[in-house]
Amino acid sequence: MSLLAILQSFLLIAGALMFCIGSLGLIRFPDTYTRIHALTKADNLGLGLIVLALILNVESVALALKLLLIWGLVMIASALSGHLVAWEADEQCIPLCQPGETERHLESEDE
Amino acid sequence: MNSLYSVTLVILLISLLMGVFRIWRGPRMADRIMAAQLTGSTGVAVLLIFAELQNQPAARDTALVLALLAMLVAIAFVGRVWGFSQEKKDS
Amino acid sequence: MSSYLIFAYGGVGLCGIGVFGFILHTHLLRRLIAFNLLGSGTFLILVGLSQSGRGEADYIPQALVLTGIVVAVAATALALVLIRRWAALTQHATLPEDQGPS
Amino acid sequence: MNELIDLTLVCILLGLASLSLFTQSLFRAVMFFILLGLILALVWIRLDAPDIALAEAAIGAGITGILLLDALAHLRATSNTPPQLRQLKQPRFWLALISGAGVILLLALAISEPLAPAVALDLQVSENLTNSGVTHPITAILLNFRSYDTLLEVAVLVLAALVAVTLRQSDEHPVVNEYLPNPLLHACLKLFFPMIFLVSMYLLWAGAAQPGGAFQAGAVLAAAFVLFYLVGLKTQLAQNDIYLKGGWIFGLALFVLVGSMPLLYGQPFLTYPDSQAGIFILLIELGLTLSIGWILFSMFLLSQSSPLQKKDSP
Repeated sequence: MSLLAILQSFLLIAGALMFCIGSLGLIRFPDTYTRIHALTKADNLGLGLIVLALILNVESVALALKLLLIWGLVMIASALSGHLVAWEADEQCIPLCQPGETERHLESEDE
Repeated sequence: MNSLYSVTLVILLISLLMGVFRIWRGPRMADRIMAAQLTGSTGVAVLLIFAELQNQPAARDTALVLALLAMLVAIAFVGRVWGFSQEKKDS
Repeated sequence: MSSYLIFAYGGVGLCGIGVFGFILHTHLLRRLIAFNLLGSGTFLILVGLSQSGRGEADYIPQALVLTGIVVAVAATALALVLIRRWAALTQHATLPEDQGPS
Repeated sequence: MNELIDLTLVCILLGLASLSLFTQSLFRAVMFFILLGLILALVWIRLDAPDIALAEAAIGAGITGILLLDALAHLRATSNTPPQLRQLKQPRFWLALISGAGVILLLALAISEPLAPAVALDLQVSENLTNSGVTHPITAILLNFRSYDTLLEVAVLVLAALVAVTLRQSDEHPVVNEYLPNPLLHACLKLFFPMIFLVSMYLLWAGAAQPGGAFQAGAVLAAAFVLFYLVGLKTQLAQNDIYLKGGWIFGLALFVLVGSMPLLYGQPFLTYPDSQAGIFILLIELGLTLSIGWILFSMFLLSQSSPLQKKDSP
């Protein structure tokens, strides 16, 4: 196994695990504001590591640029939607989670 | 190499399932939208892996389209659904 | 079992769920979702079945399904226009025969 | 390993379908349905159908999701029907269960024995591909071998838009476009609009040789128009009936016009001369892309013009 392949497998697994950690954060964090944090980290770093791994064995520069473009677009999109959610949540005065409070005390909003 | 891609895929699919759980659980609509955004990005990653695994270059184009349109749902939600339901609550 | 056939059976499942939901629900938006599930299931069966016999990509059903998807989204949009007009006129999102004796 | 991934995808697909139908909240149902579109795009790639995956990604993640979310916001003001699953004793439930199970049983029986195709259509396609003007088989089928189908399909789309416009309410309820006053959103969208248009044109151009084409490009274009509208940018063009309807007819008219050009040389309708078929197809596809994008967008717009008016006395 060459050094390149080892690096690539490390990046791939790390990226996928980053996505997992992001989803885990989305499940474990107590309120809307903290969950935004989990969302954007997973998008940026998870997809970024996977794209880096894939770039290592592309055959043309154009393909590498396309992969980087996809990464950049996802990054902007997730940052933007995170910002929009935070902005609107602030506008509507959604309360922050107090210490000791778990999310179970919140009733579902849309039922 | 292929088995490595498969392992990555399995981890990504697990992450996707966790996103589905958050959409199911809520509790706020904003949490559901954020979970949908995360599953969208996971979908982009899965498509990129598929492109390598199946030697299907067009999967990258699909990922590009998905990346471009992923935020549409969030914008529509913030602009339409959320404000609307708040209005209803106030009245 | 080839992977094409697995997806064809998945399409069968989608069709069944779609029909079940379409009859069970009275809310028109849910019926529209069920209708779309039925459509997606049909598309999956069409492509999956024809490819499982050949073992490779079959372009003719794919072209058919591509047309079908675009027509399906136009139908969905038209249905939403109708549903919203109906809701604006009657203040209900269900059909009169489903509204019960009240 | 491959079968395992396929099975997992099918399980997620069926799970999401059930969730989107049987969850109690309508908003959740719509979210699951949007997610189902995403999973379907993955499934189409697994099925070696990247053309359909492209269309599904553009339509499932873009247009359908927004249409449903927007309708949902308006329908919230209607009388809320009670959750359906509590009425399990109703005859409706048993009818639905029997029908659903019957459909699954019949279809599973039907596909358990594969049918041998009577005509080897795929051989005919690959034999004639060199004369079609494009190298991608699906584009050749849609715009050369079976162009009648595509022509009539666009006619169906125009028809749907015409029905929608007759349902439009009178001008006393002008379209109120809520405006999102967020500076970051507008800055980002200035970057995204040209990108979406560029990708749309790329898909159109790529359709000649690789997956892509008028339908996918049109769906992406429609998403761009909707995005334009959602952030409150100028849509004066869409308020004017001449531009609105002209945009629908444009693709169809161009198709008929280009298709009837061979008539001048004594050739049948919609047969392109082999040497110039590529240019003919590109021209038609450009018209189709613009028209499909415009029709899908105006369907969204027309559903907007039916605001829920609160009656004082029911």
